[in-house]
Amino acid sequence: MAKLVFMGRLEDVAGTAEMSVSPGPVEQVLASLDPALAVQLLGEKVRMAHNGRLLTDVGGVVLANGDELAFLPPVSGG
Amino acid sequence: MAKLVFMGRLEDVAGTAEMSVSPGPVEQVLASLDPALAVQLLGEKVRMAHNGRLLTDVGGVVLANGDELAFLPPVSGG
Amino acid sequence: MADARLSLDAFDPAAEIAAFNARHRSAGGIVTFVGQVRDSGGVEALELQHYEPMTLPGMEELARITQARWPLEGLLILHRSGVMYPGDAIVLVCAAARHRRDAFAAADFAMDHLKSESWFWKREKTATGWRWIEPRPEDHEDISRWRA
Amino acid sequence: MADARLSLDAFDPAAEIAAFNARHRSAGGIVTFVGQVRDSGGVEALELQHYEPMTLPGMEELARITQARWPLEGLLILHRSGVMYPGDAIVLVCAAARHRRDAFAAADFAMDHLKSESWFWKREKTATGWRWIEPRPEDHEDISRWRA
Repeated sequence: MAKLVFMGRLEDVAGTAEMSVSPGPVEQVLASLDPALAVQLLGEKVRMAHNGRLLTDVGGVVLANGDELAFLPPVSGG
Repeated sequence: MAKLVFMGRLEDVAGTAEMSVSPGPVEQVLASLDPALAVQLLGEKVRMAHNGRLLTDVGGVVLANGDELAFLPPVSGG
Repeated sequence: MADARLSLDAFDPAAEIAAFNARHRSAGGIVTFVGQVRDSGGVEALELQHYEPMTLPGMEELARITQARWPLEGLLILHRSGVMYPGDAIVLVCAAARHRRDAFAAADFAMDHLKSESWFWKREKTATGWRWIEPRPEDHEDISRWRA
Repeated sequence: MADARLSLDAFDPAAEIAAFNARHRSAGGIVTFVGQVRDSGGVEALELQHYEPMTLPGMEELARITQARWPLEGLLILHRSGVMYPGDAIVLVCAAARHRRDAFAAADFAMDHLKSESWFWKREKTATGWRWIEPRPEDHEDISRWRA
Protein backbone atom coordinates (compact mmCIF):
# COMPACT_ATOMS: atom_id res chain seq x y z
CA MET A 1 0.00 0.00 0.00
CA ALA A 2 0.96 3.65 -0.36
CA LYS A 3 0.13 6.49 2.02
CA LEU A 4 -1.49 9.90 1.49
CA VAL A 5 -0.75 12.56 4.12
CA PHE A 6 -2.98 15.62 4.61
CA MET A 7 -1.45 18.61 6.37
CA GLY A 8 -3.11 21.64 7.94
CA ARG A 9 -6.69 22.37 6.90
CA LEU A 10 -6.61 19.47 4.41
CA GLU A 11 -6.75 17.10 7.38
CA ASP A 12 -10.13 18.61 8.27
CA VAL A 13 -11.32 18.31 4.66
CA ALA A 14 -10.20 14.68 4.45
CA GLY A 15 -11.45 13.88 7.93
CA THR A 16 -8.17 12.10 8.59
CA ALA A 17 -4.44 12.89 8.72
CA GLU A 18 -3.40 9.86 6.69
CA MET A 19 -4.99 7.42 4.27
CA SER A 20 -3.79 4.13 2.80
CA VAL A 21 -4.29 3.79 -0.92
CA SER A 22 -3.41 1.23 -3.56
CA PRO A 23 -0.15 1.96 -5.36
CA GLY A 24 -0.33 3.35 -8.88
CA PRO A 25 -0.14 6.56 -10.92
CA VAL A 26 -1.03 9.65 -8.86
CA GLU A 27 -3.81 10.63 -11.28
CA GLN A 28 -5.40 7.22 -10.74
CA VAL A 29 -5.05 7.47 -6.95
CA LEU A 30 -6.72 10.89 -6.94
CA ALA A 31 -9.53 9.67 -9.18
CA SER A 32 -10.36 7.02 -6.59
CA LEU A 33 -10.97 9.63 -3.85
CA ASP A 34 -14.15 11.47 -2.90
CA PRO A 35 -14.38 14.11 -5.69
CA ALA A 36 -14.97 16.90 -3.13
CA LEU A 37 -11.66 16.00 -1.45
CA ALA A 38 -9.82 15.59 -4.77
CA VAL A 39 -10.87 19.10 -5.82
CA GLN A 40 -9.36 20.54 -2.63
CA LEU A 41 -6.17 18.52 -3.00
CA LEU A 42 -5.69 19.84 -6.52
CA GLY A 43 -6.23 23.49 -5.46
CA GLU A 44 -3.62 25.79 -6.95
CA LYS A 45 -2.16 26.69 -3.56
CA VAL A 46 -1.66 23.07 -2.52
CA ARG A 47 1.79 21.61 -3.09
CA MET A 48 2.64 17.92 -3.15
CA ALA A 49 5.65 16.06 -1.87
CA HIS A 50 6.54 12.52 -2.91
CA ASN A 51 8.58 10.78 -0.22
CA GLY A 52 9.53 14.16 1.22
CA ARG A 53 10.50 15.75 -2.08
CA LEU A 54 8.40 18.53 -3.61
CA LEU A 55 6.78 17.70 -6.94
CA THR A 56 6.69 20.35 -9.61
CA ASP A 57 4.27 18.31 -11.72
CA VAL A 58 2.30 15.16 -10.85
CA GLY A 59 2.24 13.99 -14.44
CA GLY A 60 3.88 10.59 -14.69
CA VAL A 61 4.40 10.18 -10.94
CA VAL A 62 3.66 6.67 -9.76
CA LEU A 63 3.21 5.67 -6.11
CA ALA A 64 4.99 2.42 -5.30
CA ASN A 65 4.40 0.23 -2.29
CA GLY A 66 5.49 2.11 0.88
CA ASP A 67 5.56 5.49 -0.88
CA GLU A 68 4.17 8.59 0.78
CA LEU A 69 2.42 11.46 -0.99
CA ALA A 70 1.84 14.57 1.14
CA PHE A 71 -0.57 17.42 0.37
CA LEU A 72 0.76 20.72 1.71
CA PRO A 73 -1.50 23.78 1.89
CA PRO A 74 0.01 27.27 2.40
CA VAL A 75 2.33 27.29 5.39
CA SER A 76 2.39 29.66 8.34
CA GLY A 77 5.08 29.21 10.94
CA GLY A 78 6.69 31.42 13.55
CA MET B 1 35.17 78.96 41.00
CA ALA B 2 33.77 77.31 37.84
CA LYS B 3 34.73 73.93 36.47
CA LEU B 4 35.90 72.78 33.03
CA VAL B 5 35.35 69.10 32.17
CA PHE B 6 37.31 67.34 29.43
CA MET B 7 35.81 64.15 28.01
CA GLY B 8 37.40 61.42 25.90
CA ARG B 9 40.63 62.28 24.12
CA LEU B 10 40.44 65.89 25.39
CA GLU B 11 41.32 64.57 28.83
CA ASP B 12 44.64 63.38 27.39
CA VAL B 13 45.19 66.72 25.67
CA ALA B 14 44.45 68.67 28.85
CA GLY B 15 46.35 66.23 31.04
CA THR B 16 43.43 66.25 33.47
CA ALA B 17 39.74 65.38 33.51
CA GLU B 18 38.65 68.55 35.26
CA MET B 19 40.03 72.01 35.87
CA SER B 20 38.94 74.84 38.16
CA VAL B 21 38.83 78.26 36.55
CA SER B 22 37.77 81.72 37.57
CA PRO B 23 34.19 82.56 36.65
CA GLY B 24 33.62 84.88 33.70
CA PRO B 25 32.76 84.95 30.01
CA VAL B 26 33.67 81.70 28.22
CA GLU B 27 35.86 83.54 25.71
CA GLN B 28 37.87 85.00 28.60
CA VAL B 29 38.16 81.58 30.31
CA LEU B 30 39.43 79.98 27.10
CA ALA B 31 41.91 82.81 26.55
CA SER B 32 43.45 82.05 29.94
CA LEU B 33 44.27 78.42 28.96
CA ASP B 34 47.37 76.99 27.28
CA PRO B 35 46.84 78.02 23.62
CA ALA B 36 47.56 74.45 22.39
CA LEU B 37 44.70 73.18 24.56
CA ALA B 38 42.37 76.02 23.61
CA VAL B 39 42.85 75.22 19.91
CA GLN B 40 41.79 71.61 20.52
CA LEU B 41 38.80 72.64 22.63
CA LEU B 42 37.59 74.93 19.86
CA GLY B 43 37.93 72.20 17.16
CA GLU B 44 34.87 72.04 14.94
CA LYS B 45 33.94 68.53 16.10
CA VAL B 46 34.00 69.46 19.79
CA ARG B 47 30.68 70.36 21.35
CA MET B 48 30.21 72.22 24.62
CA ALA B 49 27.66 71.78 27.37
CA HIS B 50 26.98 74.39 30.04
CA ASN B 51 25.63 72.80 33.21
CA GLY B 52 24.59 69.74 31.20
CA ARG B 53 22.91 71.63 28.38
CA LEU B 54 24.43 71.75 24.88
CA LEU B 55 25.52 75.16 23.67
CA THR B 56 24.89 76.11 20.09
CA ASP B 57 27.08 79.18 20.39
CA VAL B 58 29.48 80.24 23.13
CA GLY B 59 29.01 83.92 22.36
CA GLY B 60 27.73 85.71 25.43
CA VAL B 61 27.91 82.66 27.71
CA VAL B 62 29.22 83.52 31.15
CA LEU B 63 30.39 80.96 33.71
CA ALA B 64 29.11 81.74 37.19
CA ASN B 65 30.44 80.37 40.45
CA GLY B 66 29.73 76.61 40.58
CA ASP B 67 29.01 76.35 36.85
CA GLU B 68 30.34 73.48 34.79
CA LEU B 69 31.44 73.71 31.15
CA ALA B 70 32.08 70.35 29.46
CA PHE B 71 34.01 69.78 26.22
CA LEU B 72 32.61 66.83 24.30
CA PRO B 73 34.55 65.31 21.38
CA PRO B 74 32.79 62.95 18.92
CA VAL B 75 31.03 60.15 20.78
CA SER B 76 31.25 56.41 20.23
CA GLY B 77 29.13 54.16 22.36
CA GLY B 78 27.80 50.63 22.08
CA MET C 1 28.33 26.09 13.61
CA ALA C 2 24.65 26.49 12.69
CA ASP C 3 22.16 24.77 14.91
CA ALA C 4 18.60 24.06 13.71
CA ARG C 5 16.25 22.33 16.10
CA LEU C 6 12.62 21.30 16.07
CA SER C 7 11.23 21.00 19.58
CA LEU C 8 8.18 18.89 20.29
CA ASP C 9 8.10 20.09 23.89
CA ALA C 10 8.07 23.49 25.53
CA PHE C 11 11.48 25.19 25.70
CA ASP C 12 12.80 28.03 27.80
CA PRO C 13 13.99 30.79 25.46
CA ALA C 14 15.92 32.61 28.19
CA ALA C 15 17.91 29.47 29.03
CA GLU C 16 18.61 28.87 25.32
CA ILE C 17 19.75 32.48 24.90
CA ALA C 18 22.01 32.20 27.95
CA ALA C 19 23.61 29.04 26.52
CA PHE C 20 24.01 30.64 23.08
CA ASN C 21 25.57 33.78 24.58
CA ALA C 22 27.97 31.65 26.61
CA ARG C 23 29.10 29.89 23.42
CA HIS C 24 29.66 33.22 21.63
CA ARG C 25 31.25 35.52 24.17
CA SER C 26 33.83 36.62 21.63
CA ALA C 27 31.27 37.83 19.06
CA GLY C 28 30.78 41.57 18.84
CA GLY C 29 27.01 41.41 18.78
CA ILE C 30 24.21 38.93 19.32
CA VAL C 31 20.66 39.48 18.11
CA THR C 32 17.89 37.22 19.32
CA PHE C 33 14.24 36.97 18.42
CA VAL C 34 11.68 35.17 20.54
CA GLY C 35 8.18 34.64 19.18
CA GLN C 36 5.56 33.68 21.74
CA VAL C 37 1.87 32.88 21.82
CA ARG C 38 0.16 36.21 22.42
CA ASP C 39 -1.90 36.59 25.52
CA SER C 40 -4.65 38.53 23.79
CA GLY C 41 -7.33 38.31 21.14
CA GLY C 42 -9.11 35.48 22.92
CA VAL C 43 -6.64 32.84 21.75
CA GLU C 44 -6.78 29.93 24.20
CA ALA C 45 -4.29 27.69 22.43
CA LEU C 46 -2.20 27.48 19.30
CA GLU C 47 -1.17 24.36 17.44
CA LEU C 48 1.68 24.07 15.02
CA GLN C 49 1.92 21.00 12.83
CA HIS C 50 5.10 19.98 11.08
CA TYR C 51 5.75 17.39 8.40
CA GLU C 52 8.49 15.13 9.63
CA PRO C 53 10.31 14.44 6.32
CA MET C 54 10.52 18.11 5.38
CA THR C 55 10.27 20.52 8.31
CA LEU C 56 13.63 20.05 10.04
CA PRO C 57 15.53 19.56 6.76
CA GLY C 58 13.97 22.85 5.60
CA MET C 59 15.11 24.61 8.77
CA GLU C 60 18.62 23.23 8.31
CA GLU C 61 18.65 24.52 4.74
CA LEU C 62 17.47 27.94 5.96
CA ALA C 63 20.29 28.00 8.52
CA ARG C 64 22.77 27.12 5.78
CA ILE C 65 21.48 29.86 3.46
CA THR C 66 21.47 32.44 6.26
CA GLN C 67 25.06 31.63 7.15
CA ALA C 68 26.14 31.76 3.54
CA ARG C 69 24.64 35.24 3.16
CA TRP C 70 26.11 36.95 6.26
CA PRO C 71 29.42 36.43 8.06
CA LEU C 72 28.14 34.93 11.29
CA GLU C 73 29.97 33.46 14.23
CA GLY C 74 26.96 31.45 15.31
CA LEU C 75 23.33 30.84 14.44
CA LEU C 76 20.51 29.02 16.21
CA ILE C 77 17.08 28.37 14.73
CA LEU C 78 14.72 26.65 17.16
CA HIS C 79 11.03 26.10 16.41
CA ARG C 80 8.28 24.46 18.44
CA SER C 81 5.72 22.08 17.06
CA GLY C 82 2.62 20.89 18.92
CA VAL C 83 0.03 22.56 21.11
CA MET C 84 1.03 25.79 22.90
CA TYR C 85 -0.63 28.20 25.29
CA PRO C 86 -0.43 31.98 25.77
CA GLY C 87 3.07 32.95 26.85
CA ASP C 88 4.68 29.79 25.43
CA ALA C 89 7.63 30.28 23.11
CA ILE C 90 7.04 29.34 19.46
CA VAL C 91 10.32 30.23 17.87
CA LEU C 92 13.79 31.44 18.79
CA VAL C 93 16.46 32.76 16.46
CA CYS C 94 19.91 33.78 17.74
CA ALA C 95 22.57 35.27 15.47
CA ALA C 96 26.09 36.16 16.61
CA ALA C 97 28.34 38.25 14.40
CA ARG C 98 31.38 40.42 14.50
CA HIS C 99 29.33 43.32 13.13
CA ARG C 100 25.98 44.36 14.54
CA ARG C 101 24.24 44.90 11.21
CA ASP C 102 25.00 41.35 10.06
CA ALA C 103 23.46 39.88 13.21
CA PHE C 104 20.31 42.00 12.84
CA ALA C 105 19.89 41.19 9.16
CA ALA C 106 20.48 37.46 9.62
CA ALA C 107 17.93 37.13 12.44
CA ASP C 108 15.39 39.22 10.52
CA PHE C 109 15.91 37.15 7.35
CA ALA C 110 15.62 33.84 9.19
CA MET C 111 12.39 34.95 10.87
CA ASP C 112 10.80 36.14 7.64
CA HIS C 113 11.57 32.79 6.03
CA LEU C 114 10.43 30.73 9.01
CA LYS C 115 7.18 32.66 8.96
CA SER C 116 6.24 32.11 5.36
CA GLU C 117 8.49 29.48 3.82
CA SER C 118 9.02 26.80 6.41
CA TRP C 119 6.89 23.69 6.65
CA PHE C 120 4.54 24.54 9.51
CA TRP C 121 0.79 24.78 9.64
CA LYS C 122 -0.84 26.79 12.39
CA ARG C 123 -4.27 26.80 13.95
CA GLU C 124 -5.72 28.80 16.82
CA LYS C 125 -8.30 27.86 19.37
CA THR C 126 -10.74 30.52 20.50
CA ALA C 127 -14.16 30.30 22.16
CA THR C 128 -15.60 29.33 18.77
CA GLY C 129 -13.20 26.42 18.29
CA TRP C 130 -10.12 25.73 16.20
CA ARG C 131 -9.36 27.74 13.07
CA TRP C 132 -6.50 27.29 10.57
CA ILE C 133 -4.37 30.39 10.02
CA GLU C 134 -3.46 31.27 6.47
CA PRO C 135 -0.33 33.30 5.81
CA ARG C 136 -0.97 37.03 5.75
CA PRO C 137 -0.11 39.22 2.75
CA GLU C 138 2.43 41.03 4.99
CA ASP C 139 4.34 37.78 5.42
CA HIS C 140 4.92 37.62 1.68
CA GLU C 141 5.87 41.29 1.55
CA ASP C 142 8.34 40.74 4.38
CA ILE C 143 10.08 37.94 2.54
CA SER C 144 10.17 39.76 -0.78
CA ARG C 145 12.46 42.38 0.83
CA TRP C 146 15.30 39.85 0.61
CA ARG C 147 15.00 39.20 -3.12
CA ALA C 148 17.18 42.04 -4.29
CA MET D 1 7.12 51.14 30.38
CA ALA D 2 10.52 52.13 28.98
CA ASP D 3 13.53 51.38 31.11
CA ALA D 4 16.87 53.11 30.50
CA ARG D 5 19.79 52.20 32.73
CA LEU D 6 23.44 53.12 32.96
CA SER D 7 25.44 50.42 34.68
CA LEU D 8 28.77 51.17 36.32
CA ASP D 9 29.35 47.49 37.06
CA ALA D 10 29.33 44.34 34.95
CA PHE D 11 25.84 43.02 34.18
CA ASP D 12 24.64 39.62 33.03
CA PRO D 13 22.79 40.09 29.72
CA ALA D 14 21.19 36.62 29.85
CA ALA D 15 19.71 37.33 33.29
CA GLU D 16 18.44 40.73 32.11
CA ILE D 17 16.87 39.12 29.02
CA ALA D 18 15.22 36.44 31.16
CA ALA D 19 13.73 39.12 33.43
CA PHE D 20 12.57 41.19 30.44
CA ASN D 21 10.98 38.15 28.77
CA ALA D 22 9.21 37.26 32.01
CA ARG D 23 7.71 40.76 32.14
CA HIS D 24 6.52 40.53 28.53
CA ARG D 25 5.19 37.02 28.10
CA SER D 26 2.10 38.36 26.35
CA ALA D 27 4.02 40.20 23.61
CA GLY D 28 4.08 38.52 20.21
CA GLY D 29 7.80 39.04 19.67
CA ILE D 30 10.88 40.13 21.56
CA VAL D 31 14.09 41.25 19.88
CA THR D 32 17.24 41.64 21.93
CA PHE D 33 20.68 42.90 21.05
CA VAL D 34 23.75 42.27 23.18
CA GLY D 35 26.99 44.05 22.34
CA GLN D 36 30.10 42.62 23.96
CA VAL D 37 33.80 43.32 24.02
CA ARG D 38 35.23 41.26 21.17
CA ASP D 39 37.75 38.64 22.01
CA SER D 40 39.95 39.38 19.02
CA GLY D 41 42.13 42.02 17.44
CA GLY D 42 44.47 42.13 20.40
CA VAL D 43 42.12 44.24 22.51
CA GLU D 44 42.97 43.67 26.17
CA ALA D 45 40.46 46.07 27.66
CA LEU D 46 37.89 48.65 26.67
CA GLU D 47 36.89 51.74 28.59
CA LEU D 48 33.70 53.67 28.15
CA GLN D 49 33.39 57.08 29.73
CA HIS D 50 30.07 58.78 30.32
CA TYR D 51 29.22 62.34 31.32
CA GLU D 52 26.98 62.17 34.33
CA PRO D 53 24.72 65.17 33.60
CA MET D 54 23.95 64.07 30.04
CA THR D 55 24.46 60.35 29.39
CA LEU D 56 21.54 58.79 31.24
CA PRO D 57 19.15 61.65 30.37
CA GLY D 58 20.13 61.11 26.72
CA MET D 59 19.40 57.38 26.98
CA GLU D 60 16.03 58.14 28.55
CA GLU D 61 15.23 60.50 25.71
CA LEU D 62 16.26 57.84 23.17
CA ALA D 63 13.94 55.34 24.89
CA ARG D 64 11.12 57.88 24.72
CA ILE D 65 11.69 58.57 21.01
CA THR D 66 11.93 54.86 20.19
CA GLN D 67 8.65 54.16 21.95
CA ALA D 68 6.94 57.06 20.25
CA ARG D 69 8.00 55.76 16.85
CA TRP D 70 6.92 52.10 17.16
CA PRO D 71 4.06 50.50 19.07
CA LEU D 72 6.03 48.63 21.72
CA GLU D 73 4.90 46.68 24.73
CA GLY D 74 8.24 47.11 26.45
CA LEU D 75 11.71 48.53 25.91
CA LEU D 76 14.95 48.24 27.84
CA ILE D 77 18.12 50.17 27.06
CA LEU D 78 21.03 49.22 29.30
CA HIS D 79 24.56 50.52 28.76
CA ARG D 80 27.78 49.90 30.65
CA SER D 81 30.29 52.55 31.58
CA GLY D 82 33.77 51.87 32.94
CA VAL D 83 36.52 49.40 32.14
CA MET D 84 35.54 46.13 30.46
CA TYR D 85 37.34 43.01 29.29
CA PRO D 86 36.83 40.64 26.32
CA GLY D 87 33.47 38.88 26.64
CA ASP D 88 31.98 41.55 28.92
CA ALA D 89 28.65 43.00 27.89
CA ILE D 90 28.70 46.64 26.80
CA VAL D 91 25.10 47.22 25.82
CA LEU D 92 21.74 45.47 25.87
CA VAL D 93 18.58 46.52 24.06
CA CYS D 94 15.33 44.56 24.43
CA ALA D 95 12.17 45.46 22.50
CA ALA D 96 8.84 43.67 22.92
CA ALA D 97 6.02 44.26 20.44
CA ARG D 98 2.85 42.75 19.16
CA HIS D 99 4.34 42.63 15.67
CA ARG D 100 7.76 41.25 14.89
CA ARG D 101 8.84 43.98 12.49
CA ASP D 102 8.25 46.71 15.08
CA ALA D 103 10.45 44.94 17.61
CA PHE D 104 13.26 44.47 15.07
CA ALA D 105 13.10 48.07 13.87
CA ALA D 106 12.98 49.53 17.39
CA ALA D 107 16.02 47.54 18.60
CA ASP D 108 17.96 48.36 15.43
CA PHE D 109 17.07 52.09 15.72
CA ALA D 110 18.02 52.23 19.41
CA MET D 111 21.38 50.56 18.73
CA ASP D 112 22.25 52.86 15.82
CA HIS D 113 21.54 55.87 18.04
CA LEU D 114 23.40 54.50 21.06
CA LYS D 115 26.37 53.87 18.81
CA SER D 116 26.72 57.32 17.35
CA GLU D 117 24.51 59.77 19.23
CA SER D 118 24.72 58.88 22.87
CA TRP D 119 27.16 60.48 25.27
CA PHE D 120 29.87 57.84 25.54
CA TRP D 121 33.57 57.98 24.74
CA LYS D 122 35.42 54.77 24.09
CA ARG D 123 39.04 53.76 24.25
CA GLU D 124 40.77 50.45 23.70
CA LYS D 125 43.83 49.00 25.29
CA THR D 126 46.15 46.91 23.15
CA ALA D 127 49.80 45.94 23.54
CA THR D 128 50.71 49.48 22.45
CA GLY D 129 48.60 51.13 25.12
CA TRP D 130 45.29 52.97 25.25
CA ARG D 131 43.81 54.53 22.12
CA TRP D 132 40.60 56.61 21.77
CA ILE D 133 38.10 55.26 19.25
CA GLU D 134 36.51 57.76 16.89
CA PRO D 135 33.10 56.98 15.41
CA ARG D 136 33.35 55.16 12.08
CA PRO D 137 31.76 56.52 8.86
CA GLU D 138 29.46 53.42 8.88
CA ASP D 139 28.01 54.54 12.21
CA HIS D 140 26.81 57.75 10.61
CA GLU D 141 25.49 55.89 7.57
CA ASP D 142 23.60 53.51 9.88
CA ILE D 143 21.89 56.34 11.68
CA SER D 144 21.03 58.22 8.50
CA ARG D 145 18.79 55.30 7.47
CA TRP D 146 16.23 56.50 10.01
CA ARG D 147 15.93 60.03 8.70
CA ALA D 148 13.27 59.41 6.10
